[in-house]
Amino acid sequence: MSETAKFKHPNYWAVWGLLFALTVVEVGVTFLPWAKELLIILLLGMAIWKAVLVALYFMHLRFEKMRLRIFVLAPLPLTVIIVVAVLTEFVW
Amino acid sequence: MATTALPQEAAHAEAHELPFIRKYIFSTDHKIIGIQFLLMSLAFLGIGGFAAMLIRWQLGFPDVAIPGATILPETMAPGGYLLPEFYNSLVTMHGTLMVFFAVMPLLVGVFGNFLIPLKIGAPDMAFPRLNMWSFWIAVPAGVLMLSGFFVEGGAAGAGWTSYAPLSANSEYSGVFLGQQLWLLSLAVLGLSSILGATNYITTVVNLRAPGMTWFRLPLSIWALFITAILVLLAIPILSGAAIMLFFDQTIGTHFFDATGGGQPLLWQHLFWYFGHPEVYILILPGMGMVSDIIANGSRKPVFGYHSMVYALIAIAFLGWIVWGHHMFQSGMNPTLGMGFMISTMLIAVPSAIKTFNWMGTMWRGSIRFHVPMLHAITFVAMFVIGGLSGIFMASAPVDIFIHDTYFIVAHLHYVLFGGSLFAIFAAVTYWYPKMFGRMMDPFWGKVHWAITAVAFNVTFFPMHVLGAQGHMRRIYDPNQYEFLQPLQGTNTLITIGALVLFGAQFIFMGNFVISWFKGRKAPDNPWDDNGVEWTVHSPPPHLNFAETPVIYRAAYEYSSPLVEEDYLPQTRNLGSDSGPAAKPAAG
Amino acid sequence: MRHLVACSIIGVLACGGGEGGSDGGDDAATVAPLGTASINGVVTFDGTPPANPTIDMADEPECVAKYTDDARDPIVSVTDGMLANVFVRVTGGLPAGPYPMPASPAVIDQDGCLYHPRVLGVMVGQDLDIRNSDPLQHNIKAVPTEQRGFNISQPRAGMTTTRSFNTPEVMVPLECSVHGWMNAYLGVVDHPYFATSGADGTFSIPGLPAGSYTLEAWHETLGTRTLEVEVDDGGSVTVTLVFGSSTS
Amino acid sequence: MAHPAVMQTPANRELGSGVYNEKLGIWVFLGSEVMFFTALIGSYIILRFSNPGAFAAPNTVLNIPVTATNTFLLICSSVTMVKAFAAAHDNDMAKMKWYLLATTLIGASFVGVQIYEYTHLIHSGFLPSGLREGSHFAELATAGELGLGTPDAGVAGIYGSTFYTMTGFHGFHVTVGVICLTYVTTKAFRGKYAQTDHRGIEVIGLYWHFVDLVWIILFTIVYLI
Amino acid sequence: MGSFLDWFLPPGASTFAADIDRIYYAVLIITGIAFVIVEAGLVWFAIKYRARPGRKATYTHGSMRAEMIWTAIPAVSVVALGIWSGTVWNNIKARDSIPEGALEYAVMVSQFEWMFTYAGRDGEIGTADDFTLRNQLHVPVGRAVVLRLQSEDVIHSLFIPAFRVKQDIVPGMHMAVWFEATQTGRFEIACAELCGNGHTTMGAMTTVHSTAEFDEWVASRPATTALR
Repeated sequence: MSETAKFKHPNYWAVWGLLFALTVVEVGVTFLPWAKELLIILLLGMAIWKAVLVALYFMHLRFEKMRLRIFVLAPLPLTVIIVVAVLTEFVW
Repeated sequence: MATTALPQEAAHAEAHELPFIRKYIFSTDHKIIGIQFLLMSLAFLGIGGFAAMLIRWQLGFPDVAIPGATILPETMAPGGYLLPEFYNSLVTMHGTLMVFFAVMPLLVGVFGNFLIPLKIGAPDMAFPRLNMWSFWIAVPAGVLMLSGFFVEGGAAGAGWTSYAPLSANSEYSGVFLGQQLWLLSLAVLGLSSILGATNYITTVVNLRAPGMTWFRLPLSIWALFITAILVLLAIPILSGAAIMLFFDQTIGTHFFDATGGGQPLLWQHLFWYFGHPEVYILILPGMGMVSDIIANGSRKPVFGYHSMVYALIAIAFLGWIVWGHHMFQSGMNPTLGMGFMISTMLIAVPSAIKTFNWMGTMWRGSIRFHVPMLHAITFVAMFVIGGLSGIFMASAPVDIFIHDTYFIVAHLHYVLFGGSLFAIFAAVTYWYPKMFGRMMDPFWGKVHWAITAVAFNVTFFPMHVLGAQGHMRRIYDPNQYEFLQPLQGTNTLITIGALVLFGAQFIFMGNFVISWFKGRKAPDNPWDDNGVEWTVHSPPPHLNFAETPVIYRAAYEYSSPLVEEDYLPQTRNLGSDSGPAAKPAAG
Repeated sequence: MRHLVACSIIGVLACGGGEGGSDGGDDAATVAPLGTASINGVVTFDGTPPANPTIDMADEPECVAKYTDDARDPIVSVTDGMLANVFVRVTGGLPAGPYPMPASPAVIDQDGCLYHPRVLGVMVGQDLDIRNSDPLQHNIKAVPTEQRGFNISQPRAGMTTTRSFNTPEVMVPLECSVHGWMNAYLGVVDHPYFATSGADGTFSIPGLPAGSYTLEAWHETLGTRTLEVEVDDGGSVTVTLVFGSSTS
Repeated sequence: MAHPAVMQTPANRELGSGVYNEKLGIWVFLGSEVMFFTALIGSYIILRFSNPGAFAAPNTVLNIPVTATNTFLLICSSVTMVKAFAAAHDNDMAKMKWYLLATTLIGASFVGVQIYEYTHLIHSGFLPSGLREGSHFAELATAGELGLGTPDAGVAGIYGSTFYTMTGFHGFHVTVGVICLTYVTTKAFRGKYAQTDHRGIEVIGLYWHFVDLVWIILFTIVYLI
Repeated sequence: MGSFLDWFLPPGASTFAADIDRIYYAVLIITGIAFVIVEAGLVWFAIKYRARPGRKATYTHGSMRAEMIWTAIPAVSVVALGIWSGTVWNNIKARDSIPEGALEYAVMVSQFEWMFTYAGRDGEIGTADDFTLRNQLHVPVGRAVVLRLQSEDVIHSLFIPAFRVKQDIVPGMHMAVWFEATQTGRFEIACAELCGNGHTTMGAMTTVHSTAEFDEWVASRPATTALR
């Protein structure tokens, strides 16, 4: 019997193409004379988008049971708590 | 769907004909590994305790040379008098050894390993070889830590919290190699703990026996499971911070060095973001195991099992949002302090629930005062004092006065010694028969308990008073301050108490060692316990269970009206029981 | 020895630097004096010496008690024209070593919350005895640049701690972190041909072989002086070094 | 893989999580990896906010074209990895082997490029402790061409510290991944995997994609912002 | 020698003492009650419910009502305590809590000395008539003073027990701590954060003068910078 869960494989090459395109755009925008804040938001947005793509399709979280997804995403709030809390030291 | 999740270990098949070295040294058997952790961490407990004795002597009898200490080199104690730098190293190493190499492995390493598979009805851990590694990585970590004493400049001397920049720049402390060894050791130990935690979590989630639903798990397993999650997520923060500090010392980075654009406070934030969950890593397993033992000793189901579980979870969660209460006076943003104060106060609630539920468990019970029970009751009594004294420093204004005084020292020892260590004594005496197949001597057990309980309070209760008088912690010679000179008598009393306390532990050690060889042979279920581990032989055979046990009921069915005797094992099938729940509740 | 053990335990970690101990010293100690010539000299100060600042010692009554009037920091200590605390050493013309090791260890004392002497020569590998004559804690911190320093404390009166250096370095500053004003300077030299001018400004460098040498004199605030000297066996020359507020 | 001696479990023992141990284990372990990188990346974010002047403008010190290539490499290795897994899943063992080999080689070349990048940076004076006195970058800094808050090389220390620590530990993770991949690949070529059992490939795959994911974040916040 | 059960704080000498001590004693009473209840309960249960032949333990899984009670009571009391403490905390430590016209001091801390720089006659820091004293802090009674703290090397902590003042001093950060002495006399200053070999020697002395006496004392000081 197979150990790994059964699911229909998505078109990985398409995901790869999207990742590639996003990278190109990311590098591209850094050369634009736009406001730093705007650039940062754009770049972070695209970075998170890429990260989510990798997690959902390459790590096929998209096809996992909900309980595993919850388990995997559990630590993420902790990563935010410390950074935000300490930032308050300097931001105000 | 998967039907076999058991360790695929060729070793297991022919375990009986394994050579000694594979069976007892590089063993993959969770029981052996648990015992290995037990022996290692008891050794470190002794070393840490000895360091404490030196510290106490300096404070109790500042003008008397330490007997026999003249054998120490002149870089430590010329003429038998400790040097301030060696005193700092002792303070640092006492804290570090006790927290990371004694209490933590005793609770997580020993009982996590020994109890989890046995109590959930699994033949072994999910990753037995990984399990072996987690022990054999911890050993070199300990060696690295101790080697600090033998290098030039001495062992780390910036306190177990190693606040930068004192810890980051050897020019300030005179300690260089020692400080780096300290950091390396913790990074290595961190890897060991993470491997262990991965193992525990996978095992508890995946390998529970049929019918062992989440809410049939004994509280000890609940506690160890939640602790494993804390270890898994907290330790990496320390590893990261330790590596950064190590680079600050070795390759000249500037993370915690204000002159290079770094932030000394960043170290404190990272350290305590790890450190507060760590505090709960050091107490939760104790709470869990004490719950088991109190229920057994009282012959009653645990009072409010579900709220006990939720309290554990609540404490574990709160542990992540209260770290700032260690930093009220550190110059941290005071507004941030407000938030931390409220969240800290809230911890009192789940702690209170647990305490009263323990009392509720004893209420209208039929209490058997076997040695583990005595230690367990003492645990509750002492933990309460530690918890209540915590409320003082949780209030930021009061903390202004008592922060970094002996009030804190008293508090943390009531939790770590009065709490964790009494829980450890209870657990060791309770599961000793299952570990070694022999009973520990009850008489000497009671003697050890009595002396320890009294000496402990003589040692640490007066520390509250020192703190209330403003006696700073980690000072080499309080008599430098006029306002502390009247407290010398109290300090001397504390030292005497500490010496007795230390001496009493030799009774325990003797009992431990002698019973191992000469103790009365232990029956399978000496305490009339319901747990799965008591259904197998003591000590359990390799792979624990002839065939997988099936669980029919909750963990604490003592004095159930369904049966004559006052206990009802989880695996016992009464005719009335519906067949085995096919699958455990989803993880 | 413990050090070596530790090194083997640690393996990867560099154990270099530090140890000092008495290594290097042992073999040198067996070497006989190279010669019988000697350089004697006197250091004078012309002009009016700058006033030495007073020390705010009020918080250390035990030390204040050792002074009749305000304690002053003897940066430039001149008694009737003679300048003390000048470190003189041979910098050129010496034959190759090994050189004899001074028989007795160099001694520096902490008394009245000041270092005595303030300026001291030590040969590489020679023991340096640091003594505490004050009934309070001193913290001795050597901050060299060429080698690893030390940072040790002496909580009790009468304590003596021995350290040594393994690399020539002129000068190694010595500080007390408890008493910020306490400063001393160690001239660490790889030969025994050095001296420090005393209160009367005199100094003497004996045991030299015949030859012509370069002398260098160092003062913590007044800079350095160099001069050429020639001596023959058994003979001795007397030199005069002049420091001053005007010249520099 | 499964040893007869431990097959004596009744069929009614089922996995609490629904996924097999190794897979659950690697996910749990990745949880701790997340926290580890939180310590490093979090410190970077905090230090950057507290000391904005210490960080050079993009494309002045760090070479974006080179690292963009590196990003591309890592994305490619990720897709070949997942294709290898899919191939194993669809019982196309030949394809699986070659995809694995490709992944290993691309991963190794990522490490190679990073080593090249490091040597180049260090050569021109960008060190973990700051900008080397008199080096190329130090001159640029004093000329005010690095966009530093102050044209003071020393202040740039924290920049080098965070850069080398973060990218260094990511590189370390990649290296470990490559080593594991080499092991898995050789196993694959020795025909040790089957459609019924290719956990090893899925497990190393999850780790590999995580490392890729971390780099995606690092590339953006370290190089581009 | 203080009695082993002397839980009272040393006499306070600043405006903070009253507020802080009030909370301290409140907590002492609350926790004292809880302490007695639990410990007495444990002993009582241990005796009353000890195993005796022919008695079986009562089979019960708990009581929702009881648990509600011992959840609610602690929750309410600690939250109340938290809010009360919060207001006091803000008066003492909030960044805008420093009163107008407080007398300024510049304090430079290093291993293992306190260098207090006084504003001098003109009451202004950074002017020619400033003077610096080692390990001696002189303040007027009944006037708010603010210490601007800076550390040269490691983290130290300014601790004046009688004033209920404690503030870590982190290198690279500018700390400020303020207080108002309520009585004249001499009060010790300690370093409360492990700062190295000489940590224990890092004591200093506060002398609180009457206003007139203080002005006189300041006027008598020559403008000097103490040697360090």
